[in-house]
Amino acid sequence: MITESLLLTIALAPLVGAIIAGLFGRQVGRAGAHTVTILGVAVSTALSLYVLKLIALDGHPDVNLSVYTWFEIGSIKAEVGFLVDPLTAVMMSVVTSVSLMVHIYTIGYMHEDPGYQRFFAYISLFTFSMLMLVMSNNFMQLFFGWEAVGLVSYLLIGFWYKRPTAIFANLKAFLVNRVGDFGFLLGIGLVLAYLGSLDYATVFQKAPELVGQTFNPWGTVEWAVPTLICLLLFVGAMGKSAQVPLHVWLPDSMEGPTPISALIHAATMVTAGIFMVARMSPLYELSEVALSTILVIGSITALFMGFIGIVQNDIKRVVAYSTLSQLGYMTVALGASAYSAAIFHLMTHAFFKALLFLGAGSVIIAMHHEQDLRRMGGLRKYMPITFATAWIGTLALMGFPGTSGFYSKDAILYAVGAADRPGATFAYVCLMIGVAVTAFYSFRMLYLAFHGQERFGHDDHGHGHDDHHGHDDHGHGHGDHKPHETPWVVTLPLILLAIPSLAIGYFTAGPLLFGDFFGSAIHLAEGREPLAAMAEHFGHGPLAFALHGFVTAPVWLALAGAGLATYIYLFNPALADKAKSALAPIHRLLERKYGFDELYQAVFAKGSVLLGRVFWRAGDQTVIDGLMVNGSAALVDRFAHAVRRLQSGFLYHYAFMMILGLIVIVGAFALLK
Amino acid sequence: MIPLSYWLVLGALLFCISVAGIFINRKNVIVLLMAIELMLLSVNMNFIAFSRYLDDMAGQVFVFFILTVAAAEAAIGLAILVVLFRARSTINVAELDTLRG
Amino acid sequence: MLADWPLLSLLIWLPLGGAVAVLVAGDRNATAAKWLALLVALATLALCIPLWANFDSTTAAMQFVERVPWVPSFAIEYHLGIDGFSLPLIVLTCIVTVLVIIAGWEVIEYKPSQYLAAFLALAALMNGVFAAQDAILFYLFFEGMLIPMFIIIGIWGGPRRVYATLKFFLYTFLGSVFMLLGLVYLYLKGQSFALADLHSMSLNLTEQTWLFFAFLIAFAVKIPMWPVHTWLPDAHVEAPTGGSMVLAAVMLKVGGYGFIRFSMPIAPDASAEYAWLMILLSLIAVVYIAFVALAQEDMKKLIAYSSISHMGFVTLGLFIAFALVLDKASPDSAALAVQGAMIQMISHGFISAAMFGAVGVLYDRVHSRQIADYGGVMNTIPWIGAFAVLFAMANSGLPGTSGFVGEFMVILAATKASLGVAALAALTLILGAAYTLWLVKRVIFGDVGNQHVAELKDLNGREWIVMSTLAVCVLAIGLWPDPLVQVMQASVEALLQQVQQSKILGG
Amino acid sequence: MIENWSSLIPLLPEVFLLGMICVILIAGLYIDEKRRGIIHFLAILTLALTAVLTLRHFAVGQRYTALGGMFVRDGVGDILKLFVYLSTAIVFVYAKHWLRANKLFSPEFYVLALFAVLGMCILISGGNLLTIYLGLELMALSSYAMVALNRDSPVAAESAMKYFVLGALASGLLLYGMSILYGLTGSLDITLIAKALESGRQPEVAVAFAVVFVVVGIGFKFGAVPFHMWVPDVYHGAPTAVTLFLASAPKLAAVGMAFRLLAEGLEPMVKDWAQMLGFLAMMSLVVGNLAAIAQTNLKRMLAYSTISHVGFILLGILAGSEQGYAAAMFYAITYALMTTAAFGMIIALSHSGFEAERIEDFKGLNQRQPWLAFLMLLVMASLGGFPPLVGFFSKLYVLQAAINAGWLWLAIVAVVMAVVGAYYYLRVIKVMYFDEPDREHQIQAPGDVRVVLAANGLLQLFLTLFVGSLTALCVAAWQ
Repeated sequence: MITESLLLTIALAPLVGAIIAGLFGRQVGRAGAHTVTILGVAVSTALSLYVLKLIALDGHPDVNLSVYTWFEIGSIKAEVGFLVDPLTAVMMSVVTSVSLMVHIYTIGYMHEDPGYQRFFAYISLFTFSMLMLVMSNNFMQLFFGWEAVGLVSYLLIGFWYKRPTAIFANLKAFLVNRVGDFGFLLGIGLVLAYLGSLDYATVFQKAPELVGQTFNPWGTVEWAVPTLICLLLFVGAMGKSAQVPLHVWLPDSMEGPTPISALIHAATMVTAGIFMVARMSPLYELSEVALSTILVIGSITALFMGFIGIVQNDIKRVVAYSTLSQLGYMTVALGASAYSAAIFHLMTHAFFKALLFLGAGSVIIAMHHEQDLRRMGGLRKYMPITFATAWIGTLALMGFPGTSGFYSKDAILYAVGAADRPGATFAYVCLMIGVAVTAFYSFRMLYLAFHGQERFGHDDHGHGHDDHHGHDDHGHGHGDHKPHETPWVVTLPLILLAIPSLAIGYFTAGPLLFGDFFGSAIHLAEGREPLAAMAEHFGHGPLAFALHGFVTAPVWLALAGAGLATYIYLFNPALADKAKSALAPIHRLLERKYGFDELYQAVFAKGSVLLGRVFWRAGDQTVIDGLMVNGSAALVDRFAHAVRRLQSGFLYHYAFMMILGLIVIVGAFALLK
Repeated sequence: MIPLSYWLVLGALLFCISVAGIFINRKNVIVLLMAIELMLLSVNMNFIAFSRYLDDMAGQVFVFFILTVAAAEAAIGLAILVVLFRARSTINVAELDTLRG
Repeated sequence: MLADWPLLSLLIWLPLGGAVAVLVAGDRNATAAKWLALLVALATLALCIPLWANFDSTTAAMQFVERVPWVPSFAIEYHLGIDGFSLPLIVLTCIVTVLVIIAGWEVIEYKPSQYLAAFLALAALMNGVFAAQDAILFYLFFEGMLIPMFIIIGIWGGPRRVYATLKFFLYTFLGSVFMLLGLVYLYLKGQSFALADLHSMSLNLTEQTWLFFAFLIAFAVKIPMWPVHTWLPDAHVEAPTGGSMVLAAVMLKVGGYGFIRFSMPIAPDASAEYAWLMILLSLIAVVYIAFVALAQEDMKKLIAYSSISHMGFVTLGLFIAFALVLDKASPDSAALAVQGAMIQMISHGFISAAMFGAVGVLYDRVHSRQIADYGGVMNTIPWIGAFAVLFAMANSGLPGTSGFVGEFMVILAATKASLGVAALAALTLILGAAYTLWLVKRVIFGDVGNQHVAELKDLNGREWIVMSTLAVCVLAIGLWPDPLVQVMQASVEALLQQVQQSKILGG
Repeated sequence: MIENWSSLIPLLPEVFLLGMICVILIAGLYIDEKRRGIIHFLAILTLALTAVLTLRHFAVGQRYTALGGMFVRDGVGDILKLFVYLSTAIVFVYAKHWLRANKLFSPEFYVLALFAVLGMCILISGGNLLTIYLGLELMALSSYAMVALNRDSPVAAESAMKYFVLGALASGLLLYGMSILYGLTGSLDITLIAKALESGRQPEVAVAFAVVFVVVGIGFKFGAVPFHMWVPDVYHGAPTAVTLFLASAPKLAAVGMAFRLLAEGLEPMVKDWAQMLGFLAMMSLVVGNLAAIAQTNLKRMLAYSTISHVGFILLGILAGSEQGYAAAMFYAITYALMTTAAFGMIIALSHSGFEAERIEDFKGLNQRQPWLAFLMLLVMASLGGFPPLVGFFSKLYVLQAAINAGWLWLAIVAVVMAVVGAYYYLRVIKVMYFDEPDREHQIQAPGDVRVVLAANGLLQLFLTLFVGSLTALCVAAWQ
């Protein structure tokens, strides 16, 4: 039975951990902090898996219950409540299990950091927030979770608050997310305005009423209401899931400690947008325009962010751009109405990307917080476990047949291939190229880090500052020690994440994609079967499908990308430099990330402050204060002195004034009568 | 009999002369006192004329009171003038401007 | 039993008596004066408990009514009573007063007894404003507040305090005299100053328009709305910490409360007629002022501008309700808007008090308000950093804090009326976060900025109490606003009923 | 001629007052300097007993006449007189301290002040143009002499001369108006004049002409713009004790005079004189408030502030209704009580050789004498019309009357100028509270001054509680 107290325990256990570690960090000590938070998350994980089992295997009906009324004004009601259906159950499990891994990993990663307790408090708080987001049964709570994860992300990116880059990045992340939330909130507002409720069940039930309604913003222009709502909500998703053009915050967020890059900026929080759109499928199915837009935006993100990944030298940034690109894939899946494929990719991605990040973190620990790929190389012999798991992660990312990534990515490609809405072809081409690109940068990273020559240890600090991305700086410089394998608290999560990265696709692709697993949680318009094409080939089981993969284009594209990377980075490193100089303009474009950062910085950040200064100086200080307020005061003062001068002190003036007054009054009366 | 309006015009003329005397005179305070006396007399002229034409004694009684008050006023005025002269050693109207603004 | 006491009178006269007692105690025995002031403030706060407990939230009728004739020749009465709008504001006043007294405990060395007495008097007057049911009584308290605040800013304020305090006083005074004329007009028409009578009086549109603008000037200055807001940044910058806290937390609310008590029910038709203007001004306040806040280099000025921007939501919520209730026939959304406005006021009361309190804590240590003089405060005093981040988040409307609730409600309601309005209002999500968090970035985060910051001492117990109390209030409202909503709901509905009925006879 | 001595009973207070003045005058000749306190005591006792006599036949709701209608006792008159006595008594208490300190403590001050009071009483009770004129002159002549009391002061002499000349001019103008009225109506009796004008047989222009002159006379007594030029100079130049007296009681008498002449005598011409007063009120409000801003001398500032308050009083009178007269009376009464306190404060801070008459002299008063600063705060706030002090109610009452009579524009001018006026009252508060003191010593005024001053200052606050009864009294006076 899924009861309210069970769900509350799942949600609140991490919160309790967070509060204890956060407010009483000094009292409970370091060990106390990690024990209590891990315990909290572990409880959540266990119970989430139990819930998943009940829902997935035991056919437990969906649960929709409200915990308390947040406010109630007439018919408008906002509640805090839980909706548990297969979609939620999957998300809960993914979130809690990745979070648990990250918690354990953190013990090793952060063990020298003075902010140890604080860090545990933050990640537990994040887990709570994320659970509130995915378990919500209404828009208000969704927004609560949405913003709360944003808050924790803000705090974690700026965890090392002494670093200028970190606190720049966290502000940027928060503000860009806020731009998304701006649209999201308006979308929620429209939902309430047109459907009169914030509750999912009611909204989805009434959603069909929206069809045909139009919104008249000005003049004779008319917008379809469902499209408007969906697009506005999607703006929120673009912020949170870092879609172009709101993607700029995610690479910078790598300023945070690596565990949170894994947890928040790869596995869970950034997928909230994907989850949200999937959750809103009954609304999105009403608008072709919205879905097309999503398709196009997703595919642009998927391809063009992948390109940037090729030129990055910071190990975390490579993974970050890969994350952006993969989020693009998920978004495309949503746009193709393949919500289940999106969620499926979300899940597999959560595991393999968390794995890659944590692997990168492991490398970073071993390298004493050096993140530059150009100063790594040949690490495989020093850290075999990390090396092996990184390979697994990379294979999954490139979609090697049989790995989890293969199933989920193929599902997306099939769905896009089969989609016929505007933009689908473009998206398909983008994704296909993206496959090769993904494989290329993944292997590039792998080779640069683990294979080839050892490029560390024998350099002085002379060129230690030409990387702009900063370090996970714990206050001690890089020594000349040889790197060595990281402790078990670090490697254990790697191993535990490698298993699902490899295998989870094999076991769950069938039921998740083709079974009626999601039931009513995902709604498809009448007669829409995005995955029909794939289902044909999948009929013979996952193994057969994997083998079939070897005769399909995506796998060969991936292999081609991987092969190119192998050639360049293993056998002919000089070629990389040659290519760089040959394609200099393109390289520069990619290095500058297409100039989004500069543009935003110049236009929005500087522009706003400039505008503010103009308003302040010209509007407030000059016109209102200077002219109106102080101006009228000065005017009064001038009059006062003028009046004062009338009092000349001469008796005859006084008398004259009296007579003048008399004459004025008499004259006025003479005129009036 | 001389018409009433003649008397009133005479009164008004006297009144105007006295008023002009007050604000045109820039020399001597004593002239001011004289102008004030003249003003009261012009009013008296009015009262007596009205009294005569209305055939009502009250106006003439009023005139007696005005004359009495005028005497008192002159006394006070001259007293102030003495004080003024003691303190400032001048009775020039144009110099009485220490208080202003 | 306890409820039979004249609680409202006590809420006014107890702090006033306390103020006199503190003045008499004088500075020679400053410690005794401080404890006395604290005791009085706490006792006043304690009076809120029976008030809240015995408050009947199912009715919009005035409760705890006290009514005694005062000046029979102009029908002025000593007439007190509260409904759902007044109660939360009174509680807010009492809480903030206690905190202000604690916050000023050691900081104020110059004439502490006068300082405390001024705040107690101010508390009495503010409670009076929220409880008065007679227009002239309201006006007395409304104006009376100016004198203690004038003195607070003038004596304990910063270097430009004289300019600031005179500006504050004259600005507000100019606004309120027009309201007085309006009230006199109403009295002449209805021979009564009782608010209930004024609410039910029928007036034609011309009369209503004049009255609406007369009230508008008074309350727009107080709340303050663009373009009559420029007194606020100056007043805040120069005011001592306690003064800023009270000014932002409670005094601005009097403006919003005035709209609810006067403008809307007395001139409903004119309010509906000019709702567009109010909405326009509110949006200017929200957007324009937010940009101005972004450009500030002085912490207090920034927070002051942020207050103006947030108050824009109050007026927006109140007047968008007209569009909702009249054009869209959606009383529930209108109620949402008005509730949002009220909650925004209360929430802003706590948040702004907290922000000014936090700046005060910093100021007491560094003696500068310039953002450039700080940096990396988190390194040396993590607790104040933590509180500052929390309140900054609340200020930028993070869900789970009270700052979110009001804005959320108003934006939701506004969407119903007009997406464009809602979109402009929702810009605050971005702009509010931008100026607040940029402030946090420059002051709290970063490496230790200078020698002053390096030598900072963390919160003492006194400051801890202030900050944590405010934090609890901010979070409590943010996590569960429903109790507050329910207290006001009946009154909100009654207000909306009231504004829907045209006062134009035969119209 | 006099049929019955008892018909003189209404005159009893004035007769007693006159008798006592003679007693004091003579006593003053025989009492040596050391025991001059007796004079002071006698003067206050005289006022108290006169008040008792007035109260014995208190005329609220009634109307007694004597001397064939030349002398009228009614509610308005009696109430005004009572407050004349009260404010004069307060003035005596403050004045003694100042006069002692400045070596001017002589019986003349008391005698002249009491004569002026007698003049005011006669003026207030005047039922005939003649009595009004005589009362006015008695008051005025005594005032001129008082201004010149300090024979060694050049400014006092100068201001006395200015006062005298302008005062004489004004009474000349008034007399001229009276003469025309007499000619038009054939009577000097107020009620008969009203009756005659009621018939409307007189040429309109001529009546209006007469009304202008009468209004000018009244305007001068009030100090309304443009007949205000004497006010700043006299307030400034006169000995502070005399300024104190001139600022308080004569305003009450002027209300009585306006009432007799305009409300009773020229009642049929209300439209005409209301317009004229509207002009005077507007000018007074604007000029008084503006000029006060630019002052550095507190006495002078208060003079201009008086002019602006006169604007408010006129605002009540020009309403031309019972409510308006009551409002004006209420205003004048409260104003007299405020202004005594304000000048009392100057006196309390003065000591031999030093006059605390510049605004700067109040610098940092809160640090030196917080209690006095607080009292001054109350007084200034009350003068500024800030609630909840009594000054607010008087403004409210007047505005109400004016708006009711359709003078909305003037009411708007009044409130806007009140805001401008707030500035200079606030400046005094600012100087006391926000500035650093530049002098060190403590001034200790004598006990009686301090007690009376405290009562006078706190009255601004506590009168608020009794606004109801006081306004009821004012309203009753007109019924």
